[in-house]
Amino acid sequence: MKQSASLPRTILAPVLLGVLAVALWQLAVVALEIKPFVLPSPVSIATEFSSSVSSVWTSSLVTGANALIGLLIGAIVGIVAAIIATVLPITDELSAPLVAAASVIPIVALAPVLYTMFGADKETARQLVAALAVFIPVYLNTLRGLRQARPVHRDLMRAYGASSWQATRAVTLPGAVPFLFIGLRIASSLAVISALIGEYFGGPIGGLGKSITSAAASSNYSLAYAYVLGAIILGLVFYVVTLGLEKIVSPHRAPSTGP
Amino acid sequence: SSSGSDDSTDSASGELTPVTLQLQWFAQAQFAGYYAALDQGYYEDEGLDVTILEGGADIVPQDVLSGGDADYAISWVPKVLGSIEQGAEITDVAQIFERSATTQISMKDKNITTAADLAGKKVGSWGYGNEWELFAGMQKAGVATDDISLVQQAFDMNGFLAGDIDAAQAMTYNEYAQVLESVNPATGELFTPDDLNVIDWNDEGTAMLQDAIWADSAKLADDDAYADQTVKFIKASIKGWIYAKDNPEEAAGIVTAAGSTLGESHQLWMTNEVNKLIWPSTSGGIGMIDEAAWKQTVDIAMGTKNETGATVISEEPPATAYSNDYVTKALDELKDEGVDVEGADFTPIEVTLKAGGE
Amino acid sequence: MSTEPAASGQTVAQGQPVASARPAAVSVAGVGKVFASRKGTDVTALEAVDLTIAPGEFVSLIGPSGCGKSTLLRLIADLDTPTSGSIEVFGKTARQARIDQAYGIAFQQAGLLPWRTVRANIELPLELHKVGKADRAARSSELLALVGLSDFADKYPDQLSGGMQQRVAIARSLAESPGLLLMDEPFGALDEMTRERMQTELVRICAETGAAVVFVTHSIPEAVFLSNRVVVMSPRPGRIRDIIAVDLGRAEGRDEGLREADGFFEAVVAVRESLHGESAGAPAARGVDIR
Amino acid sequence: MSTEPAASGQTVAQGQPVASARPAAVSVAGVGKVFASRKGTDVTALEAVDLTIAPGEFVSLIGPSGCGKSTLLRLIADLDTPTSGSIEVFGKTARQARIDQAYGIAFQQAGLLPWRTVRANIELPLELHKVGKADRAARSSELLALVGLSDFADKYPDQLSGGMQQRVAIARSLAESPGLLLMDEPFGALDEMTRERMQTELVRICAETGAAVVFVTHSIPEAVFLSNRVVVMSPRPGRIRDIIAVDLGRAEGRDEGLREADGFFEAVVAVRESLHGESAGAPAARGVDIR
Amino acid sequence: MTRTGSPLGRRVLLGVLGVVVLAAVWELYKALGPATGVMIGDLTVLPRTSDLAMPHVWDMVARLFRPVRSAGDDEMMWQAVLEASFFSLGVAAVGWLVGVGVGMLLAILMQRFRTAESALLPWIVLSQTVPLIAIAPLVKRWGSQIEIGEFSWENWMSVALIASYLAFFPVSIGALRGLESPDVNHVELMRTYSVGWWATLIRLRLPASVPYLLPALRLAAANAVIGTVVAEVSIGLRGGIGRMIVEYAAAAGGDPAKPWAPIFGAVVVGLLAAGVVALIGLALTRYRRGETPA
Ligand SMILES: Nc1ncnc2c1ncn2[C@@H]1O[C@H](COP(=O)(O)OP(=O)(O)OP(=O)(O)O)[C@@H](O)[C@H]1O
Ligand SMILES: Nc1ncnc2c1ncn2[C@@H]1O[C@H](COP(=O)(O)OP(=O)(O)OP(=O)(O)O)[C@@H](O)[C@H]1O
Ligand SMILES: [Mg+2]
Ligand SMILES: [Mg+2]
Repeated sequence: MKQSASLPRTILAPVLLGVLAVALWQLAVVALEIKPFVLPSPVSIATEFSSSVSSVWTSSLVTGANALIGLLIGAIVGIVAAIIATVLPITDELSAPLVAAASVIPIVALAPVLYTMFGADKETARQLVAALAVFIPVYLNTLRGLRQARPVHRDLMRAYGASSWQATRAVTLPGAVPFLFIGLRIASSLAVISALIGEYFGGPIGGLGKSITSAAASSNYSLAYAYVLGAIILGLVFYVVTLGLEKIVSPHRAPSTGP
Repeated sequence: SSSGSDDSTDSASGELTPVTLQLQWFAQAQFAGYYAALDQGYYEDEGLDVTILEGGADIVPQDVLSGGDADYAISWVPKVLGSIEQGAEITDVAQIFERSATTQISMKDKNITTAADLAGKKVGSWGYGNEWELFAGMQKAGVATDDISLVQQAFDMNGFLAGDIDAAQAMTYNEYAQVLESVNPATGELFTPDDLNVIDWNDEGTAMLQDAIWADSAKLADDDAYADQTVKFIKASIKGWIYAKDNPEEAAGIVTAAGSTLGESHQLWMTNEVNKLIWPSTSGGIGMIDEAAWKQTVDIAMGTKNETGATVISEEPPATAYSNDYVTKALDELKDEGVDVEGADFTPIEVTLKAGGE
Repeated sequence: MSTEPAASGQTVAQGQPVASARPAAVSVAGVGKVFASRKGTDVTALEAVDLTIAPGEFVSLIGPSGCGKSTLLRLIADLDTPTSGSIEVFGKTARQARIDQAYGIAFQQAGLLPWRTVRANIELPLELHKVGKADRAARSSELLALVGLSDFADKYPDQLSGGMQQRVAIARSLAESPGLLLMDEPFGALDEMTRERMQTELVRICAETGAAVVFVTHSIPEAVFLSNRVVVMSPRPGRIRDIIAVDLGRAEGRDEGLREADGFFEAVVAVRESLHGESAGAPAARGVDIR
Repeated sequence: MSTEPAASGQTVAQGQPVASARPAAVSVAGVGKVFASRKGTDVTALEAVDLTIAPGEFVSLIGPSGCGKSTLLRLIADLDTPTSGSIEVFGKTARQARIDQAYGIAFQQAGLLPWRTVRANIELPLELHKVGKADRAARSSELLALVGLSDFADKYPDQLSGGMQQRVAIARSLAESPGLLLMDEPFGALDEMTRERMQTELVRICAETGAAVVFVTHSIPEAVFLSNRVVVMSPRPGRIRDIIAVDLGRAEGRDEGLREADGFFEAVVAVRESLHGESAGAPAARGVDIR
Repeated sequence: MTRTGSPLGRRVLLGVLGVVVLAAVWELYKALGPATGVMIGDLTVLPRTSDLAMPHVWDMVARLFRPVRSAGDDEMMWQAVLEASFFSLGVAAVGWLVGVGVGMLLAILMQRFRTAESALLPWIVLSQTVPLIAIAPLVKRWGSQIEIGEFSWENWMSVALIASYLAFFPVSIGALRGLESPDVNHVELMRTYSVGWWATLIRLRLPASVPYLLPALRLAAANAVIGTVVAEVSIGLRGGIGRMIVEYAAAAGGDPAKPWAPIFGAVVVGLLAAGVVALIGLALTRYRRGETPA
């Protein structure tokens, strides 16, 4: 495996690439006289972003809250379900086709019926869409982690005459944490995207998704992209916070792989 | 325009000029006239080979037009005014719908009969620029956007039916019918118009102009062939709409054949309601843009604030934003051919909606 | 199988307890173990194994891979149950002994919990058995000193070398001062130099704690260096072939010099011959049957 | 460092070629290797190493962990370049020798590609060097017979025992009939019994192919059993402490009996003492310094 | 995921039982739960049980076996749904292929050049936080500018491209991990054979990446399906599940079972996509020998 790259490389290279890409974009828009409704220039997006930063912020709060609630619900249910599936393998076998289906169907397809089931004037449906999207990676990865418990640790617990709850708490759960975080890392930005796409199918106004579409509907693409920028930053914040949480919770284990 | 270069106007040679029309939404009877014109060969008669492009949730027809990917587009005036201010150079060349179809409906027991009654209620809207008449009506009645809780409506009316939305936005030709096609749990029968209160923005005085045919301003000015073609396109389209007026059943069938999956009774209802928006024409013939109506639309667009405090436009649109030149020519030609372009004797048919619009 | 005479200067002691006043540390009587496999082909891992280990005695199990060494150890630890025969640990059933924490155990992998510090790893069994905080800290400090890792108490396992990890595992197995230590190739993953040091270390610790040890190994010199008796096993089905008593003096006296003593080499040769079972056979033929 | 006198009956031959008519198989002259670390603390892995290995000669490298054995082997294999000094393999630069496929190499793990059959694994280097299909098949059959695995040609590595896998790796390293074999603890992962058999096997194969071998190991008996000369290295920085010639007769004559011969034990003792470097020192003190 | 432990028969049986249990729970809750749903304060924690919100299971199934529109001689609902499913599946498959191709190329590039990895990886992660609805219209608009000779860009290609935007991500990450998975041993072995980067890629890195690639391919398939459905709604492509969801929603009030039909279609598409990937996995069994069962 490669050694971890040096600091200038990890920071400088992506920043340079980003700056280059944005510069090319700006240049193309200016040089080719691309109309703003085809593609707004980075400068106009940045200008728009800074001038409407407060409404981007309030929209982000709405969508971010939905994503956060969805992330929490999905993660908690996913973890609990994985623990149940480990303790009672039959539940795992029963739910296998449902989980398999849920992991491949576009969750957003459920958004319209969820609005009907939980109320079109509430954020609940969006939170559930996010929660469902989060549930799958968290459940699958946690389950894998729980089953990963090394035989030597299991033997050790038996040798200590530990109760099954003691064994679960001392060995199985902590051992599953890195896997849980693999799931959470995938889930974090997924939660934001799902909550945002959920807005597409109705519900109270105010979120980023709705703001993007209504700005675009009146051809105000600079504003639309300012909101998109907000969405990107929001997704990034979720991802980074999850990453940071992982570093805090598990400072002393082999680095787990995965995005 | 891929084939042929200059001979596009040369309809005598039998070569048809390819023309694309961008709709605002999926195929449905809202666009019955264009589909009828296509089906009945009216476009072909004018030497046009028309392709109709359907819309989608994120398709902004006026941007497709100004981006050069369509020759004409159907869109609402208030939505386009915003785009024009953002730099789109397009012109309203025929105002097909003379009246607004947007209403705010509510269950009788909610007692919402005027815009003023909306205060403190959960009010639905789709957004996407469909909300301006509502806001204008509220503003006129002294209801601030903060006084209501605004809910974005989904692609269905379930939110309204379940009571999540007190007053829902409904087009007379579509969502209103969707409600009437649903079972009223209280009676076990379908809802009837008696179960509902309707706020009609035409009556409230905040109606804005809706479906219009838009064309590229620059090409209209510089490209004579395009200008001629525009007249032809308007003329054939108007003939389509006249066909829809006279043959609503057939027109509905044509739209369904074009791929709409709406139920039969719903499709016919929509055709009939759309006809009511056009006929009889009081502006001197279908497609003529009424100065007063245009001004009302522009005034509302400049004076109405949405929930974020923004207005549609901040200044008067340029003069190129609309032109009666082309529709006048088209109407003249039609009148010469003895066609009735005002439909003064128009009488809508009676449509009975079935459950689910079947 | 073949109970051939042992090599020069060694006594063969088949299943004989060294002392019999106190109950034996381990007493294995007629134990067999059959693993039922799903395909119907059962694996007989152990057959008719008799073995008695006195308190304080150090016994190594040696034998080719798959001969059932680990299985036997796991049966004693009650991590598995025998198909036939009986096992007693300090006069109790294996199960009771496990519940009473009569033994400590260490495996080939150190098996430390990566999310616990060295100290917390050592304290794990105490914690599970509700030993108070202060007592735990006192005991773990003692054990850390014993294995020479006092400076590393607050490090995490991934910050330790393999040998150090193994020492932590040994400290952990000693946490509840068991009278019996079960060790399954605990030095298997170490390099020879570290290994020799760990052996010396283990001899010292055993001498200090007076625990009996059942020690599984693949290394003949290791077995000889450490043990009072070396149990040589034969495979398929696992049986005890020979028990070779090694008399290299009391544990306290054993040191590096011993490894170069004549007695050491003789014992090594005796174990080697017993292990290969066929020292009289033609070595040339062996090149073919080397699976 | 301390070039103390060798043990009884052994000759110390520091960097002396055994034969000098043909170019030496390996000739290492004044080689040093410094690993630059990011934190600025450089690690001197090797310093002033001189070593010449004659064609057909079997030389083992032994020394404590981290003394640079693998590093030296990797330098010879041109998997890394020395910081100072020069290395020649059959009179060519190490780089040229690698490109010319002058050596075969085997590591501690067999390193077989799991998705290739045993035969396909052995044929890998031939395939990469565009040897024709028929020739490849012929050569791999030959090698399979040599390592006694003809019946396993179409099995996959995971269907083989560790020892068998290691034999496949050796067959692979022999595929292009190299004059030099480089082996880094190839038997490290095997149990002692299998290991002894593999050693016998390797002695036979080397005798048949006449290849020179550089063999890294941690096991003194292994080094002694296999080698013409044992190179003992000392750590930090890695240097050659002693080179101990072992004279146990020609390879063909070596068999299991040898392991119990007096000469064998004497050589073992000699290497042990050289290795510990301080056989005169107090062994008791060592228990403390065991990191 | 599913362990290879239990026999297939049992797995299928329990799987079917699981679906039955779900249906039973649905009906049970529908029978017992309040029509307005279970509320805690202002929050609906359990769904409403009205026919509008939760149609009977049998109604949803029966709806599949009635024509799309009762009047006229329309095809059966299940036929229509299946057709739409296959349409979407086809588009998603194209998107998946493009995504897999791009993902692999990126992974290989990043494996080859460390700087490329440092520079690209953060942006690849970032790319997935861009909401689809922002790029869908862009792609359509740019796509429609493309016209090269006989080839002209069609709407379904825009949808496929959007699907590929979601699909490439797991592939690039998974493949990168896979390409970097070979032991140092193996890599050095190739060096001792003095073969170049390319031969190492073909003979070592690609085969070794298979166990990492397969789950990535499955994720990519799921993502491609999601991308397809959302993009179909977004740019209004006719013929697929996405558009069907919007169209059938209009009938929800009078025909509550109707909107569920395309949802079943979406399940079918997802399962078929996963099935295809499973088949690919089967074909690559040889390269999965080293895989440890999870
Ligand atoms: N859980 C099990 N199920 C089935 N067979 C088993 C099980 N555990 C061990 N065996 C079989 O029992 C026999 C003895 O195994 P055991 O692990 O005790 O050998 P060992 O002597 O410890 O070998 P090694 O030296 O390789 O560790 C082997 O043939 C093995 O395949
Ligand atoms: N790539 C490298 N970068 C930095 N230091 C290295 C590198 N490779 C080896 N070293 C250092 O060089 C020294 C010698 O390492 P080497 O692997 O050659 O030892 P060894 O004798 O093979 O040890 P072992 O018996 O454990 O295999 C060690 O101190 C090691 O930390
Ligand atoms: Mg074992
Ligand atoms: Mg090494």
